[in-house]
Amino acid sequence: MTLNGWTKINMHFKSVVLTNIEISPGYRRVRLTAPRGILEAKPGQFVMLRVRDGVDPLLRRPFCIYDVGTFSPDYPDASRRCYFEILYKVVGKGTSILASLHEKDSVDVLAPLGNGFNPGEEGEEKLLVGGGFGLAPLYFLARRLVEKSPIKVFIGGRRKEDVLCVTEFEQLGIDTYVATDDGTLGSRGLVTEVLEEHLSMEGMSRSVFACGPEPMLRAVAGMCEKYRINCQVSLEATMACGVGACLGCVVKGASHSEDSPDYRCVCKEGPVFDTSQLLCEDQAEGAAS
Amino acid sequence: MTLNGWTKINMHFKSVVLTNIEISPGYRRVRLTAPRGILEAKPGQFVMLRVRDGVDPLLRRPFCIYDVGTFSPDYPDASRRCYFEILYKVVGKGTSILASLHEKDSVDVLAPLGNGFNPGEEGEEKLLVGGGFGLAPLYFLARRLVEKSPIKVFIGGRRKEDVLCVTEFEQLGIDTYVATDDGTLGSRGLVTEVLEEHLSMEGMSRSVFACGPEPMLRAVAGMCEKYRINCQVSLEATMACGVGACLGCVVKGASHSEDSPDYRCVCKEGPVFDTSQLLCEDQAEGAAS
Amino acid sequence: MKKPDLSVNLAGISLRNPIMTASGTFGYGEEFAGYMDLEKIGAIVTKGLSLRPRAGNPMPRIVETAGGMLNAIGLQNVGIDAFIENKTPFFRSISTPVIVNFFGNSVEEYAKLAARLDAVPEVSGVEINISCPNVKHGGIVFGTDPKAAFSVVRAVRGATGKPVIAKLSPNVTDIVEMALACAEAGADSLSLINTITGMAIDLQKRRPRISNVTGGLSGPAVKPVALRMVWQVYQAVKLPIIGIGGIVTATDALEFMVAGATAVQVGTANFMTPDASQRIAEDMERYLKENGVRDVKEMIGSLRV
Amino acid sequence: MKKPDLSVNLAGISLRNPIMTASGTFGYGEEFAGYMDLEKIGAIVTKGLSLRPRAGNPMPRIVETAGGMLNAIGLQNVGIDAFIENKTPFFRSISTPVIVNFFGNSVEEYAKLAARLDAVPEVSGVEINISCPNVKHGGIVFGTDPKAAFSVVRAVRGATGKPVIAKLSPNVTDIVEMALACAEAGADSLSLINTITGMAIDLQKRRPRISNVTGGLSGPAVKPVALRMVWQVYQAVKLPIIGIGGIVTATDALEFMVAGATAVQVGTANFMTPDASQRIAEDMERYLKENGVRDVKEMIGSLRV
Ligand SMILES: Cc1cc2nc3c(=O)[nH]c(=O)nc-3n(C[C@H](O)[C@H](O)[C@H](O)COP(=O)(O)OP(=O)(O)OC[C@H]3O[C@@H](n4cnc5c(N)ncnc54)[C@H](O)[C@@H]3O)c2cc1C
Ligand SMILES: Cc1cc2nc3c(=O)[nH]c(=O)nc-3n(C[C@H](O)[C@H](O)[C@H](O)COP(=O)(O)OP(=O)(O)OC[C@H]3O[C@@H](n4cnc5c(N)ncnc54)[C@H](O)[C@@H]3O)c2cc1C
Ligand SMILES: Cc1cc2nc3c(=O)[nH]c(=O)nc-3n(C[C@H](O)[C@H](O)[C@H](O)COP(=O)(O)O)c2cc1C
Ligand SMILES: Cc1cc2nc3c(=O)[nH]c(=O)nc-3n(C[C@H](O)[C@H](O)[C@H](O)COP(=O)(O)O)c2cc1C
Ligand code: FES
Ligand code: FES
Repeated sequence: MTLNGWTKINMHFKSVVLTNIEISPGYRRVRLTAPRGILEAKPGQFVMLRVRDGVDPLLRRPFCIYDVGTFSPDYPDASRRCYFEILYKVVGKGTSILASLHEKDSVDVLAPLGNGFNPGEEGEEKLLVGGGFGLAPLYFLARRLVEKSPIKVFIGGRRKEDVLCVTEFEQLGIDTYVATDDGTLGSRGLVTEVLEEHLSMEGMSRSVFACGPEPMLRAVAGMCEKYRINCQVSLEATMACGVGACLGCVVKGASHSEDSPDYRCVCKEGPVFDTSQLLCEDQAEGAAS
Repeated sequence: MTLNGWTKINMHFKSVVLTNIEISPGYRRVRLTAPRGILEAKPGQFVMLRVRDGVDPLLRRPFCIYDVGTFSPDYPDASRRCYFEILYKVVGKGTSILASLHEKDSVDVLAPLGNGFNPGEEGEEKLLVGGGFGLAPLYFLARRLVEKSPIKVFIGGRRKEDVLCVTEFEQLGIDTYVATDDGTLGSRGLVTEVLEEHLSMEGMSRSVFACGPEPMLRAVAGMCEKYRINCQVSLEATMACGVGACLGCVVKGASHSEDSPDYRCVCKEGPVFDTSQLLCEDQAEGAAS
Repeated sequence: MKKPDLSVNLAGISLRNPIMTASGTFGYGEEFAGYMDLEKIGAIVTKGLSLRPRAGNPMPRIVETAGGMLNAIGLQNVGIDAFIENKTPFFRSISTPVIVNFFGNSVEEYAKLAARLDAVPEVSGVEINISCPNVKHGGIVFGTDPKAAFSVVRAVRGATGKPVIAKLSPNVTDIVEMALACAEAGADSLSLINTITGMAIDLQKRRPRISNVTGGLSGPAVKPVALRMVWQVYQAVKLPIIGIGGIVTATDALEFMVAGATAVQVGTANFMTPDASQRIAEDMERYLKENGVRDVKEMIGSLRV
Repeated sequence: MKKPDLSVNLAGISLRNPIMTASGTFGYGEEFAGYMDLEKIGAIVTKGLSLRPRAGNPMPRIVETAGGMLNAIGLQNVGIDAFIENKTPFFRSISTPVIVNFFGNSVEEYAKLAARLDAVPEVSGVEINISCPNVKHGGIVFGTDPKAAFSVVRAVRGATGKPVIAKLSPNVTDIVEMALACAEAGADSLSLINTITGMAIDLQKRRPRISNVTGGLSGPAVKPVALRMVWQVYQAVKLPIIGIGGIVTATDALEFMVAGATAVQVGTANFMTPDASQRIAEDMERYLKENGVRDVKEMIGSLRV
């Protein structure tokens, strides 16, 4: 474990798997040990995991922090230890290896990385919109805000298996609105349609926090612009370093143009951006949204 | 599992780990499931294991067969199944991964490969000389010959931890002679010195079977030449294909010269060779011995 | 959906599917017959052949590297006479076309070998290895100098009526220039890439890990370089291309076809698993079926940039 | 045993050990300060710098490949003015020498940049990137044509009194020819290799995986090629060499030194683990101690062939 002098929150540590369970077909949640500093992590921040030694896979894999906490190791007189959790979808090599890890197996972690959500004003209504593993940072955010602000969460997915964390949000006493493409859970259609219904109603001051697939984020951002509501999105991009050094993970900032480039690193300046900071393009290929 | 038509003994199968235990510091024995054909394997033949998916490590790793047998799976009414064992030293990436495998993990196997020992005449005295994991094929050989011929085994090692299988040979009722470089077990010195003592005595007709580090094999071969005793050695070479196609694993045959090359594939024409078939060089670099 | 059409025509050779085996990694085919069905792949390319038998390099000849391997076999082979006598009978027992990879130390040797092979009915085509980095004479020059490549291909072209494939070396500044030279000299097809020259060192001994000091890098590690070169050559040259380099899965193979290859060769993957080529052919068929592609030829050069 | 001497002199720059960081993989150093001790490595090489700020390529810019990665960042950088204003203050806070990697679109631009950097006291030396495969103008030509390389290095040499390192591209038929041209033009040191041009394809989309279509391959996959080129250049040129390409462990680093490198640069490994360079330096010291090597300089070019 390195907890170096430069700034307290740059942590690099070996972590041990505590639990690693399937929560829905294709989605899992892994709980990993961490040094105490993890408790300072902010919702929206992420970690980068090296899931095994060797060169395959070569690069770390980024995952949002889903939760942090403490636990008592099950040996006598043990003092409490810290953990964090990530919620992940098994999509390829790295996540398959992660899924195969057992209790006591270890991974190498950089955490916490990037900037989290700006929680905004207390009392204001917080609308959380997410799909798939995008629920991970939103759940963490909800845990932190639930005491101070009214929260509603809008969860989308293709089928009911892709709708995650409903029970968890309900346990926090948060109203959940669910939509699936095929209608197997909640209303049939896009979660943004449900959101729009809500936004179109007069109401208290509110802001939106979104994380999920790119088309969803685009739709949410567009809608928030229309209703003039502040919106923060958590983005994805292919990453190599995670610390703002390789410039592999950029998105176009609001003032970007060919002549006067304005690129922002998702890893360091994000992954959470206020949508007003970003350039909204009609058709962006690639990972930026 | 592929048990293809070309010839019955070319087997390619997925195998499941039954047990994987440390037998001496740095040495382990793994028992793996196999199709019935494995019972046809001859002492001195080897397998090539793909220890995990992906490209790291890229190539299969070769290991001699240490034993084969049958077992009853521990569920009701199961019919007997077959297994084979290898005895291995943890030296690098592939063997470390192999060492980390648990019961029920799987590996991909090509077996049995190459030619085994020629058992020679019944009744003749068989002198087995080995060091380190070189004992693996010798133990398998001893199991097959013990009913028919008198056997003596000479086991060498740097320290006592490197002396393997003594108990196993003794359980077969075989006389074992042990020598270690540091004298921590058996006599102090080289096992070839103990062998020479034996060879220099008048006795019945005998032949030698050796497997171990290259310098040991050279010494044994030289000694057998001197005493005009037939000697078979099991060689190692870096291998890629294991089936005689890549020509990566050759040794120089007896008639080799620059103008008239005589290379033999260790994987296909070996790994066991009669020393009379091989070119004896004063100083060979590389893997050939 | 109907069974997709996997057949391709490679400069006159009909392949039942685009999967070939790469020279030097598949012996003479028979070594793998016990592990797969040789009738399930498009073609077999045999170990590089020379006029006279060749000893090859001393051991060690191969070493594993990250995502790949180095080899310096040194083109050990039985020579044309033993080849015709001992290897061709097996070829008659299979229907899969056999393409013979060969090399010489001079233009004349190349031409002589091509002429000899022209007379062998079991041989469906020849692949000229102008690119092997392991041979001290000839090979390295022919493969990196467009003029030398031209003269070798031209001579071979004149010596045989069989389809002529020129196999290009990646160890050049400009692969397109080499491809154009071979095309102009009359090659029917281009295969690329051969291995990239590399080296490995045993730190403890402070010695090269292969006796020849340098060797040829192959395997998944080189795939990005191979794919780039196939794409470059596809844009510049009209001939059918055989994509080679690090192909392990049907996805890899199809990526090469999207980049412009008409067929592919599977090399190092044969060592990872001996039925690799058959598995790739089968997985390719499954991919096409699942994605509604009726004819594999639709994939060729379909990259959208 | 006494602490081994790890220091090397690189064309006038004293390094406490031979471990440098590779341009473009270590930002401006400060990005890694939270994860390692910057005082424990030999030198920092900063991200490629140009006269004016550069936007770089659209996303996606990177993709993982077997044992390596492709990048086409497109040399995004803040430009010399912002560099001097915003980055140099940090350099004053560390004692580790900083070497600035830079590039231009013309010989004049190279010379102008070199002259500007000559006046910056925080800069211990300059590394000329004549080899980046991502720039459409200039870069690719300078790095693959010995005459062009000569004129760039000569111009830079004339514009600065600081040590000049020429960084070579591996995308050439003959690396020695390039090295000789740079040496003759007055380079104090040669660094090699930059990335190998490669490509990756998304089969499902039938599109390149990086927006620039091709990108530069780096990481362990390229190590055998890099090692071979260092060895070739070491035999032909007297200048100190900086070995680069796939270095992940102290063993890798020492292998490059055995092949002829005076120092090494760690690139992609910084992404695998952010304290890679410090760890390599520490493990190197341990290796030398355990093997009774009193001075790391004894390793340089000690390959026995
Ligand atoms: C800031 C950030 C936070 C993330 N949080 C989560 C999370 O909380 N839970 C979760 O399940 N996933 C999350 N992801 C996505 C996750 O990183 C990828 O799913 C993972 O890296 C895929 O690795 P793999 O080896 O399994 O897949 P691969 O075999 O590498 O690829 C499979 C598929 O995933 C895509 N992919 C690969 N690497 C990345 C990457 N670095 N970023 C985005 N897509 C990639 C590939 O293009 C491909 O389509 C996050 C990504 C980012 C950038
Ligand atoms: C026919 C044959 C039978 C063998 N039988 C056994 C056996 O019964 N038990 C056993 O423990 N080992 C046996 N070996 C050796 C075994 O194959 C190697 O120890 C193993 O491949 C090392 O793999 P690794 O990834 O752990 O080591 P690596 O990380 O690859 O290398 C570690 C060290 O082992 C050497 N090495 C690597 N690959 C090979 C190889 N293919 N052949 C020889 N040396 C190699 C390397 O040069 C290096 O010094 C046998 C080898 C051959 C050729
Ligand atoms: C062990 C070995 C031997 C080879 N021998 C030859 C050969 O004789 N002639 C030839 O043209 N290419 C030869 N090659 C190159 C391969 O045919 C192929 O071009 C290269 O390995 C790249 O493909 P791959 O990455 O799929 O292995 C050889 C490759 C290997 C690994
Ligand atoms: C993301 C990335 C950006 C790079 N940017 C530069 C650069 O700006 N200038 C340069 O000379 N080399 C650049 N390189 C090349 C590296 O400095 C190095 O030469 C190459 O990556 C090989 O080393 P490695 O295998 O250790 O990464 C870059 C490499 C990577 C991976
Ligand atoms: S991942 Fe390297 S800059 Fe963001
Ligand atoms: S390992 Fe390929 S020929 Fe022996």
